[in-house]
Amino acid sequence: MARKTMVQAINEAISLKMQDDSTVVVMGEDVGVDGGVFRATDGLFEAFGAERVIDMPLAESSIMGSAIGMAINGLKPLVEIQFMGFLYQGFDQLLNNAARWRHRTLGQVGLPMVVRMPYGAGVRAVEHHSESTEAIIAHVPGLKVIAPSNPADAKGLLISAIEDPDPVVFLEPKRLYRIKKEEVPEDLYRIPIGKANVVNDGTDITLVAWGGMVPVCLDAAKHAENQGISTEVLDLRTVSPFDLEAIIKSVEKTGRLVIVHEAPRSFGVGAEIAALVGERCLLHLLAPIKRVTSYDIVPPLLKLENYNYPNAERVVRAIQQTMEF
Amino acid sequence: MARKTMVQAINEAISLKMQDDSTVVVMGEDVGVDGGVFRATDGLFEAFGAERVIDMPLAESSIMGSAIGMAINGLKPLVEIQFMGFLYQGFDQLLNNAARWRHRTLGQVGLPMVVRMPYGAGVRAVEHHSESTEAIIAHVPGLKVIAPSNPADAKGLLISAIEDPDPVVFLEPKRLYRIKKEEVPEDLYRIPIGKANVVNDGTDITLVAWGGMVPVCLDAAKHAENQGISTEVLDLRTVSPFDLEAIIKSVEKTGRLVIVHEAPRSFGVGAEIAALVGERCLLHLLAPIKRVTSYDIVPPLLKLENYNYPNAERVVRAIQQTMEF
Amino acid sequence: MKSDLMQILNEKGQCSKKPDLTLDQIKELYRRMVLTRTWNDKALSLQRQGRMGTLGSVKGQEASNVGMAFPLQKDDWFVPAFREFGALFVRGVSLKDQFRYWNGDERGGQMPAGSNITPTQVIVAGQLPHAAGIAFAKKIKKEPGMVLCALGDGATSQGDFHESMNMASLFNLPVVFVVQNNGWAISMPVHKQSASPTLAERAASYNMHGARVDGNDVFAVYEIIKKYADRARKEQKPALIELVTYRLSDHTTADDASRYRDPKEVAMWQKRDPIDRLRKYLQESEKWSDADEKAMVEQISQEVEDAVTEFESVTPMQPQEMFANMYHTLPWNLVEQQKEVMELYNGGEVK
Amino acid sequence: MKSDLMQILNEKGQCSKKPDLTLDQIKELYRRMVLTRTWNDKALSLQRQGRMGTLGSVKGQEASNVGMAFPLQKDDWFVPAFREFGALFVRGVSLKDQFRYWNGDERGGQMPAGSNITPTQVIVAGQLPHAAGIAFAKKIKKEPGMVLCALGDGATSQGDFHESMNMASLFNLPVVFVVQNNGWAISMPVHKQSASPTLAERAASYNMHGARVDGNDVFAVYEIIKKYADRARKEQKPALIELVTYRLSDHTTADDASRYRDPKEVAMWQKRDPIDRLRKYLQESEKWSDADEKAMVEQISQEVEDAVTEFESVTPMQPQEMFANMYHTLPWNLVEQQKEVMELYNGGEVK
Ligand SMILES: Cc1ncc(C[n+]2csc(CCOP(=O)(O)OP(=O)(O)O)c2C)c(N)n1
Ligand SMILES: Cc1ncc(C[n+]2csc(CCOP(=O)(O)OP(=O)(O)O)c2C)c(N)n1
Ligand SMILES: [Mg+2]
Ligand SMILES: [Mg+2]
Repeated sequence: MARKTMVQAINEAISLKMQDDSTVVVMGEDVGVDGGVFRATDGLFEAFGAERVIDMPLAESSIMGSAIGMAINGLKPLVEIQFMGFLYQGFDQLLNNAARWRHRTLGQVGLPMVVRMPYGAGVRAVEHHSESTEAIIAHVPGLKVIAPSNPADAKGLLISAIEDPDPVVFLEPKRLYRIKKEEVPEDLYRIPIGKANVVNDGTDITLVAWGGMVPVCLDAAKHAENQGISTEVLDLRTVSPFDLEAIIKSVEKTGRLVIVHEAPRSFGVGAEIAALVGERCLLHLLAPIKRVTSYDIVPPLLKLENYNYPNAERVVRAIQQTMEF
Repeated sequence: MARKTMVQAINEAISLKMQDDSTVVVMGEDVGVDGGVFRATDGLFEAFGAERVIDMPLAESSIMGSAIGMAINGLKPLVEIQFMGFLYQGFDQLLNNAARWRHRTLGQVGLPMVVRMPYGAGVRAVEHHSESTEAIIAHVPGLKVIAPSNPADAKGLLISAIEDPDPVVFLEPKRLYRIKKEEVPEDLYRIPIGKANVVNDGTDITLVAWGGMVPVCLDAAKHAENQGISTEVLDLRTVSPFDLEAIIKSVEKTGRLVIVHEAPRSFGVGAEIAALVGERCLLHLLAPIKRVTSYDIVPPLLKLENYNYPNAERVVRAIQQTMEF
Repeated sequence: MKSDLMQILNEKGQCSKKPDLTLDQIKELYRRMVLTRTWNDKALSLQRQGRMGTLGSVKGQEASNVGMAFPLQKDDWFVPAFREFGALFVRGVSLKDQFRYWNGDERGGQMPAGSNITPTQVIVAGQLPHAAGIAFAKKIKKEPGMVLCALGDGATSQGDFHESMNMASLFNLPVVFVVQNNGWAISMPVHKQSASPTLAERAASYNMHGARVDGNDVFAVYEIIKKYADRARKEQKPALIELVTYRLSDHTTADDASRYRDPKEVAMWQKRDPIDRLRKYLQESEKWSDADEKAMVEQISQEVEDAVTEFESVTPMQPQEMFANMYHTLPWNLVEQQKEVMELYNGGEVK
Repeated sequence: MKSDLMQILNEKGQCSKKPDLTLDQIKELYRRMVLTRTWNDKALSLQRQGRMGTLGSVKGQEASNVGMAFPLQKDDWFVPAFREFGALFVRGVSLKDQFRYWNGDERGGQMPAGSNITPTQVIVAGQLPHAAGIAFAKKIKKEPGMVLCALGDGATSQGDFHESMNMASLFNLPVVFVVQNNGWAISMPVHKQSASPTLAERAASYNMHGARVDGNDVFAVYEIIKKYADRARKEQKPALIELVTYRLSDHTTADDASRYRDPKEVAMWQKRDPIDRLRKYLQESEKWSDADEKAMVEQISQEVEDAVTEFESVTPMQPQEMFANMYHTLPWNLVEQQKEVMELYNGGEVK
């Protein structure tokens, strides 16, 4: 085991899968010679050559669409979209074609493709570099959405995603790309899609989060525990289909739920979680479900961005309000 | 007052606004000479000429993008997207530009544009002709989403949308386009955006719907009333920002809520409504909030489509289950 | 028609050169074209009777449809849009399945196993990047064969057209893009659709070969597709072919073309009918008799009628089949929903 | 450089013909170019000190930047991408505001009232349809003037490029698309980006005029833009202009170009520096003295330093300003959220 950043873990996952399965090809803008603007594909061009690590022209729709074509014809494309803000140039192909191919062919042809992209805040750049629009993708039947929260999960989940027979959108919280190194097993291991992970045990209240918000919740949980509130933190890992069973199990225990996400609140993923828990655990709820999220605005540029994204302080406040209800 | 179908009412709204305001221009595929594939723009080309009723090349991204340019430079473009399934070719421009222009220019330049499109089931056509993805648009800060449920509302809401200083997505339930004629006032009148309409008074349970599902709910309400269940039906009219106050008012009265939508359930608009009501009316709820929706699948072609969309039977079933909770 | 249009078989049924086809092949082309029209007419008539969903007719485009698919080989892929049933039939799709598909039964949209045909693509130009990707995979896997991608004139306006052309050329992909320029994209005539006077000349700006042929002349269509398909297979080079043809019918059964186009234009194109001219050629040059004609027409009519009977007697889909192919393994939400549907409609009818 | 490249001022500072500019105008061009580079260098140095956000440098593109904006008139619009600060300064944007913008203060992104400049567009090629639409509105409203739309070589691969070109030509819109072909789109050299050997020749397939000039020669840039801007104003005709220039720096401060390009290429282009050659021209043909140079450089440095001081002393934005311009009238959810932010951060600092 070596200590690795999340980007390094991702790089390792890709590299191992490319060695393991010759049908895996990497494609996207600047993924080849440059190794990706975040270096997630560093060294792969040298190791696997230009036919398996493809520097594509600057055109997201045809990147997505040609990946579909490759998957139709037996490859497993691993697409990098440079930032989630640029996904929407290629969204029509994702929504109207990638998501529907298995259905359209009546199960004859599934598309084992993965679309990776950094999402959320974390670089001090201009507009469109901090987006978190997983709710939009999650609403598309036929897709899966994953968002890891630490290096070891990123590796295991990415390997599972590449091996998954259906299209997976893999959201990488760029704020965690290099924030710290953690132990990452060396081998080719999988973390199951659709299963949540209890990252902090607790009995008074449940926090549900994924990707970049998990550390914020862990931080908030510490503060809450200092105040005597035993806080369970559930890392969803998979945003769609999310692990409803694990959420219900925890809420049945705690009776209280706060959902934390980096995306705007309205019509976000938190709403679906709240709606289902409300539907299925109404009588267990000791307080209304709260959502701590970004606001319903364009993600601010760097000067104001920290006022927009959930932080431990806001999560603790929501925990307190829920406890006091 | 004359009796009109919804398409005729829409046509009248556009025509009146074009007479009233010379900056209104209509643009889209087949909207000119042909009068639109549903005839919503019938006669406008003859009345207002090729410079105000523009037959655009088959390219949704530049239709949306050039409408933005027109709005920047003082026009009020009224874009027709032929079917909601084809919106996503132009979605990047809607999400990354139209929705953000006022914000990006710090309030200097708002975009008074409307993007109309037929949505939902109702034509016996191939794939991509029955989509209902309002949740995706509603999640985009900076946009508004409207879906009328009858001819008179369609006219009044469309006039309000055209006059609105911000970009509005106007969803027309194609299943109601010609289903019946109703009284439509002749003049240029407005129905306010963001306000719901109680279309059936009741005290036992609240149904919330919009667009094509309102008649289904009215039908279900009749059945329920025959069974002695007094059912309030709220027609949202505006999907985003929706009239939370009206929903809460009704739920505080009835204590029970069923949300009905034509879109797939998961991560749909119903989730946001349920989440907010759960958050703000928890103690008023006598039963869990139910959602009656399409399933999380690709809209089926005509043979199976009626099994997918909510019908009165399914709504009545949900009403009963809620009453019996 | 523009003089720069390659033509072999003219409207009078005369050939400027001997086509590079055996008599049997020519008869087969003819049979396929008549079959396509017969199927098409039948589908339209079923639609009028409420026995078929909304449908786009290929009438007038039979030479383009059949001629483009004829030169394809086993390893080749065919990537259609939605107005190519004639080509699908050549590639082995059954008449019955196309009836089912257009009547809203998903099962009819499934292409025969191993046929290397992608499903009907309704998103205009959406199929172009798929074709490029399939060709890319061929190249990466060093597979033989090429990819033929069909599109309409309207599709050339879409961003996906541009991106795919650029990509195909940059990576030298074995893909041939074939535009059926039928003059119209619903109500938009091609001169209002495309700023380039011909569509074929778009090829130059991608450093690609382009060609423009009479799309109602099946010999010309066959020859040009064969030439560029061979080139793609051998040299891994893409190309853009424009087939100049005409949509004789409305855009679909939901359309009324009399609102936007001059009947004189339609009449003019009727004289250029692809089937009539091939029949004349056969009659005049190949001793095709009235009896031959009659026998063939009867056989085809029977084939189509049989397909109708077959298609109308298939077991209806079960409601729960809506869910079956959303994922390899259904997630919990779909499992629940499928269960609900089975409870609701178990054997019964939806209201 | 390719021989088909229009050039007036060569790398040695010699002119092939007298530029159609007064001496004062030439000096102003020179001053603007030096100002652009000075601002640029300052911004990069602030970035290294953590006093500036991620930023793309225009170093090497000053002639293109300044030359494209110089011929614009009051009624004209300028629709930029993101690597045109030099042009923005010419059109009246303040040095201070650009500092603010790139340091993540939205207020700096607001263009001066009435300047007819659209905000920085980060979505590659996203601005092209806007430019077409602004030009369309001009045409509909019968307004004078034209629209100049800037883009990079990478942007030509996007669907929005194609769709906008087609549309501009079909409707005869008064818009000129100017590609700063700086050789690279992050790590992609233009020959891997575009299948057409030159970008200007793409114009032909849209039945549009195209031109290709030395983008490091401010006289050529000025002349070609002036010519096509005049034509657009008078004849309502679009055009596509390629300015062949070079990105001397990394793509942005977050990039490391040494990973993907040969330092020899950079060195070669350094010899073609647009500022050096104009200085040589001024010195040799227009009696520009060392003292003139020194005075100008000092004045510019002072101007830039003043802008830094000013930009660093503006009142910070208040958190609640995040909401202010989402809609003309804030809906209830934003009113609530704004209130929450005011409660949370009222005067205080975010943790
Ligand atoms: C992206 C998209 N936009 C709009 C439509 C609606 N539509 C269906 S066919 C068509 C015209 C297509 O014209 P063309 O490509 O020439 O093909 P043809 O119908 O003539 O075969 C349009 C606009 C669509 N299917 N997809
Ligand atoms: C739609 C989209 N995709 C990707 C990016 C990321 N990106 C920013 S600049 C750039 C390269 C642009 O190249 P070019 O158009 O030549 O402009 P230059 O940077 O050379 O000025 C890329 C890929 C983006 N901003 N927008
Ligand atoms: Mg056509
Ligand atoms: Mg560039």
